[in-house]
Amino acid sequence: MAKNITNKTLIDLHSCMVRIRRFEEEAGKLMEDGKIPGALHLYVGQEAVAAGVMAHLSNKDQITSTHRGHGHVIAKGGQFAPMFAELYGKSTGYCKGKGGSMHISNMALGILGANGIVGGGPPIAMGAAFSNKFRKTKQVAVTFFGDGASNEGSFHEAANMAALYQLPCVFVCENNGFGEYTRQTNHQAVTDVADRAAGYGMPGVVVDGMDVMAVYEAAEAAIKRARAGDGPTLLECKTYRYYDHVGVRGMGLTYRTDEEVDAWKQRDAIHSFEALLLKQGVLTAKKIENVYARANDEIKEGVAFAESSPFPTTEDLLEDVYFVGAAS
Amino acid sequence: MAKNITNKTLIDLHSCMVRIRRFEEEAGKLMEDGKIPGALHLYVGQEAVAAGVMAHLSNKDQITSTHRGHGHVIAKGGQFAPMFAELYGKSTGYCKGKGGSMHISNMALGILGANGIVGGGPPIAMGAAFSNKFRKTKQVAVTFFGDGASNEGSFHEAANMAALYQLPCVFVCENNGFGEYTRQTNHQAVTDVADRAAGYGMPGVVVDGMDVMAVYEAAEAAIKRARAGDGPTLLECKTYRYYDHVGVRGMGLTYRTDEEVDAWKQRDAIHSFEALLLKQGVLTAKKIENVYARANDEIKEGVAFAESSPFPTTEDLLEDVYFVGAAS
Amino acid sequence: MSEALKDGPRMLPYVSAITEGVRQVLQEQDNAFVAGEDVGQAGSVFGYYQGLLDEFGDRRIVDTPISEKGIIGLGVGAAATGCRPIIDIMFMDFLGECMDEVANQMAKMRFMFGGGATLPVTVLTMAGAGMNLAAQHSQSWEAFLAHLPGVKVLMPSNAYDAKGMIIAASRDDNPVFVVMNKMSLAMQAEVPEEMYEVPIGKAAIVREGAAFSIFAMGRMVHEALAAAKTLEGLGVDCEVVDVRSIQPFDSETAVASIKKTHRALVVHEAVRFGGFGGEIVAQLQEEAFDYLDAPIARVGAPFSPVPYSPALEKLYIPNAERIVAEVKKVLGI
Amino acid sequence: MSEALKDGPRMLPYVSAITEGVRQVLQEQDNAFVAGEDVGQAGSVFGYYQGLLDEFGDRRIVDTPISEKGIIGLGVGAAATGCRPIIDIMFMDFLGECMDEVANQMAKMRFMFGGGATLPVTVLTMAGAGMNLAAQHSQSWEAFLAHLPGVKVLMPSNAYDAKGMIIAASRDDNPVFVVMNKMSLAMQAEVPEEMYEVPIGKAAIVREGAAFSIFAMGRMVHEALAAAKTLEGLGVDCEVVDVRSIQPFDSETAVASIKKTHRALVVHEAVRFGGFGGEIVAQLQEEAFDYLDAPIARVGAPFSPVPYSPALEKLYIPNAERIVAEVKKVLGI
Ligand SMILES: Cc1ncc(C[n+]2csc(CCOP(=O)(O)OP(=O)(O)O)c2C)c(N)n1
Ligand SMILES: Cc1ncc(C[n+]2csc(CCOP(=O)(O)OP(=O)(O)O)c2C)c(N)n1
Ligand SMILES: [Mg+2]
Ligand SMILES: [Mg+2]
Repeated sequence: MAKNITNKTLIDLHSCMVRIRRFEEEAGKLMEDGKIPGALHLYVGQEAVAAGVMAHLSNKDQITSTHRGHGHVIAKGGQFAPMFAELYGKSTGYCKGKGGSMHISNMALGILGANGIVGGGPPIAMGAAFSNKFRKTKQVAVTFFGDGASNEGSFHEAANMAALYQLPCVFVCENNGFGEYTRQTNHQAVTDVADRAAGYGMPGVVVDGMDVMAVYEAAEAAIKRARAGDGPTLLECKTYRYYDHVGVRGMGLTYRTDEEVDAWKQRDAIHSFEALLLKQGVLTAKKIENVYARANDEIKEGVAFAESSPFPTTEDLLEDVYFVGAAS
Repeated sequence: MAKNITNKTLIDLHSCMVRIRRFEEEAGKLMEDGKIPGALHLYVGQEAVAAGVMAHLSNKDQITSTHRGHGHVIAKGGQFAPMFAELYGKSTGYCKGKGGSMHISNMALGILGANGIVGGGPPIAMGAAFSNKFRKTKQVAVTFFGDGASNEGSFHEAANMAALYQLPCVFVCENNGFGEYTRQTNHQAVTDVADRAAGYGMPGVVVDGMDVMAVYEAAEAAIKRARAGDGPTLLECKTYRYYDHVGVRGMGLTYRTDEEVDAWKQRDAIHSFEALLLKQGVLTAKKIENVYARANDEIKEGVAFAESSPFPTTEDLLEDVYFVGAAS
Repeated sequence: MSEALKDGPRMLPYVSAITEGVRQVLQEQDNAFVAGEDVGQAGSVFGYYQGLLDEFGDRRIVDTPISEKGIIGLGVGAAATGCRPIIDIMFMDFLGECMDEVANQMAKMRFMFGGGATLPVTVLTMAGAGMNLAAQHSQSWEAFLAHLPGVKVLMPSNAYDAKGMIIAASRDDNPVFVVMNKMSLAMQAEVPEEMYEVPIGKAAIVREGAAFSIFAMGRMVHEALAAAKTLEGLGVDCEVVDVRSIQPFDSETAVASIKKTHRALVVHEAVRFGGFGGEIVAQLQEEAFDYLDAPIARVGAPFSPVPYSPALEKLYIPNAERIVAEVKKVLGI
Repeated sequence: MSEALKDGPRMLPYVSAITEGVRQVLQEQDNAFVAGEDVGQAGSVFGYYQGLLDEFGDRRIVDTPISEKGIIGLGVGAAATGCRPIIDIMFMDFLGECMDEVANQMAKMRFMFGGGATLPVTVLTMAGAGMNLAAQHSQSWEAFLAHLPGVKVLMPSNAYDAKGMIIAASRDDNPVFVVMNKMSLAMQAEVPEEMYEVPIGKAAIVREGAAFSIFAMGRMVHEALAAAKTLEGLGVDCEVVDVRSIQPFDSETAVASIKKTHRALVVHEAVRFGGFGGEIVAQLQEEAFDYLDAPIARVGAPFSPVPYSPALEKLYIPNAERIVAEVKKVLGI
């Protein structure tokens, strides 16, 4: 365990992961029950990445997220109630019901959007990082993207520009081994996406994405580096999603074995972290239980809020296409 | 000098470079004289790359070229007359006058087009290489592109796919130090574009692009590898263009010094190769003179052909948009 | 299948008609292959390639990286060199990622080469809203493709056309886009087992009528038919023309219809402003000006991205109700 | 400059009007910067940023790699976080490379975020044929942008509008495209030294007339004026409307004109089929049906990529002659 990490940080990391896990499990159920429409790409299994990275960011720092974005939103400070409301398509949601799961955003929290376009985030985060440097703030922009997204040209262009301009930007590749149903070996000839970093002139770091402390430490270095004006880093986190690409059971395809899924679950980020914290006396079984209980309460309240919220109406349809009003 | 290179090959390499140089010098003049419209991106200075690579290709092998494409066309077997005719916009040109300098192509010679879009070539060459593998031929597809083009997402996607599928494809980056008027240090943080190869899982090779033998040998290895089914290579040739980005004197910008240009000219690929061949007795001064004389004759004939050829007419305008006729 | 025939017409859902069309093309053309994201093992996220990997192997059913520029490039390069690729762009919205390859390479290569290159490439892609997939997974962008000399564009509204258009597209020696609709996948139609072509460049009159012409594209054909039924109850005898072929556009059929009915409406799912409906209206008013008894109306999506919320998406997507309302407005009833 | 005033109106070429507009915006708005390929040291390949690097330094005049996706992404990300970027896409044809960033991110971000994001970003880009730059450097793609809810689209036909539109666009808190024309760069017009805005969403009647309306876009305005002059000689008094604002489109001005003249033609340099002319015609025939004495004609480029050969390009680009011929056809003279 790294030095200088307070117990509070450890506890926060844990509860962040638990909140994500529980939110996603519940969202998956609500989708299967037909309460949430559209497509949900759930984050279960990858919690350590969002938690470990976001621990170093404030509301002022920006992130771009992906189609698999709930975990990022929660770790960046997102509340369950407006998240559930958004998934339900209600006007009280983070995007007034206009965005849905693939577009949750909140500027006050520095969330420049989940994105339905694979590879959509990196250019936008690079632009935010450019703005941070231009405006001479100390903000950092972090872009999350998958192994699959690393094959999009948009990642390439953003990475090159971030390195060229030495932008305060961190590229976090969540390599969960698949782009949809296509295994990494079938979409790229390299094992480590981080190998691409050298080609842009930035450091590339590989870290165990199931180990929240490892992510935390690697992210700390990358974000410090960015904040200090020393440029971007490509941080690859090896992780795994437990659910299917969409929803829980998805299309029921057999592109991976139950054994493979189980093997990853053996290394579950939350459970192993709980074991560690128990061993170190940072948490007790009772306290852990409380974390889950609080998350469950939050869920209950969030779902109730979502269900009781109104749907947007005709007047809302043509709103928010353009900014209307005096120029700023 | 590499072993096993016949004198004929050496002589061919030389005359190929001379033909390119003379064609381009003349094209530049014709443009400055207002005889050739549009934009000409001339290849003077980079001859060793086209000559050294194309020496290993037959008509059946494919290339994709760039906006700076005349050299590739000549090295791949292009004749001056239909080239000049194309530049003049005449119906006897390689593209019936419809393409012009930025789109010269000839399927019989395996030239899948110059391209006005920077980065336009790599995906197409990758597709041709895919086709070669699919059709189980031994053809190789080579894509030429600049240092500037290496920042386009299209290069990234094509390189990744070529490596993934182990395609018979060679990526030749002609790094002439500039994308238009922007120096490489201002468009990417790396010095060697070849450093990007590792990120795709293919070998990256850097070679002196002013040394035709060095290019010849490195290209031989890459093309052999491709033909053997062992996958793509990224071959970076460090070179320089003597003329401006467009035309001869271009916009008259001062983005580089005369000293810099002169320093590169000291290492001129043709002159140093001539010195070598003279020293080795492969060529005599007289024979060299003949090479230039033949090129000059070819130019005279080519220009005369172009000038006496008819322009396309109204009927041609809507032709060739679609294939019309029985499906093959 | 002779079993099925005994029991009546052979009905297939749109999704299976796609599969069958592609399968038969692969059987017919040795140099045809399918390439795209998750087309192989997954059989497409819409399921329409399921079984093909087992049948044809991974030489001919090719999973690609998530690289739309590369995928279209693969199709262009392979088509120019002797293959007949069937390229899959999962959602039409993703054409944004490869618009250069489509618009500047695929569409123009033949022309720029003075006729030197021939590009027998088919692109299958999925358009349309209705599944709460929000702004980036629900669009209908046929107007972009229609404005590009060098490509052909088809929009099958039903299973029969889906199969026949895929076959026609694959046999055509030009780039052809087949723009499918995700809400139609389960829709059944009679689909013959043998190979057949739906001719490129031919609209279909799917309902004859004397008093009003509705020109509909893609899934809107069904909304138009529903509207026609409602309008029949109001005493308005509508003709419904399935535009089917966007490029080339069958103006002959359209003009003939409007010369008969003197009144018309164009409907597409795409955003109304700047949509293909404008082209249709412009042509019709030019060709049949003297026959028009009323302005040609247009129904399309409002000027906004596609919203996620079911409550809003329902308001967003054009439907029979809105068609009826517009027709009534034109007729002043 | 008071010198110049003494000698009469202050004339500036289009290229310098662009420079002046951008310079004044940079002076006015601290968070504005220019980013694009060769905008800095080279001052753009069209020369319109020349001098700005010296004046503002490389913090505010930013040379980028050849990465159009990245460049638009830079504009989107920076605009959403407090900057007011002026993004340069050298040739409009290159929008193909970044269509996703334009169509799926820039245009939709505000809506998808439920109004959460504000994107004060301006995109300057160069359209048009006439320089023998062939199929990939000569296109007019405003129809693509017009069909995208979330962006505004302007087309300055002259130096005055170029400057005023750049200023209006930069002050607008939405993504605005200013589609310039490369053949117009040397064209002079009176351009006031001070900052002024050309209002977004307002067409301009550049010639009043009673007998025929010509709606023209971009450089075609000058061809329309030339045609009007010829037609005047034939006794046809043409009104010429410079459409100027493609999105929002000023239908009010257009409808008023046609209600006066009863006959009209729309001309744009873009390919006629599927071009923005269709939208204009569709709106006009709807709004002014009872006032129309003839079908509304359209002049645009033929259905082919832009050819390289001067001989062909001349035939390709719409011009005064073709406008005159079409008007005569409509009038039967
Ligand atoms: C441009 C684009 N292409 C394809 C898709 C369809 N799609 C959605 S998610 C996905 C897989 C993404 O894989 P990865 O980046 O590894 O993220 P993961 O789903 O594994 O988290 C694909 C192909 C898309 N949304 N956008
Ligand atoms: C997509 C695209 N962006 C920009 C341009 C404009 N452009 C033409 S050539 C060029 C520079 C290319 O640099 P490089 O790839 O190094 O080739 P070089 O000119 O040095 O041979 C640029 C920016 C273009 N033609 N296409
Ligand atoms: Mg993944
Ligand atoms: Mg270069």
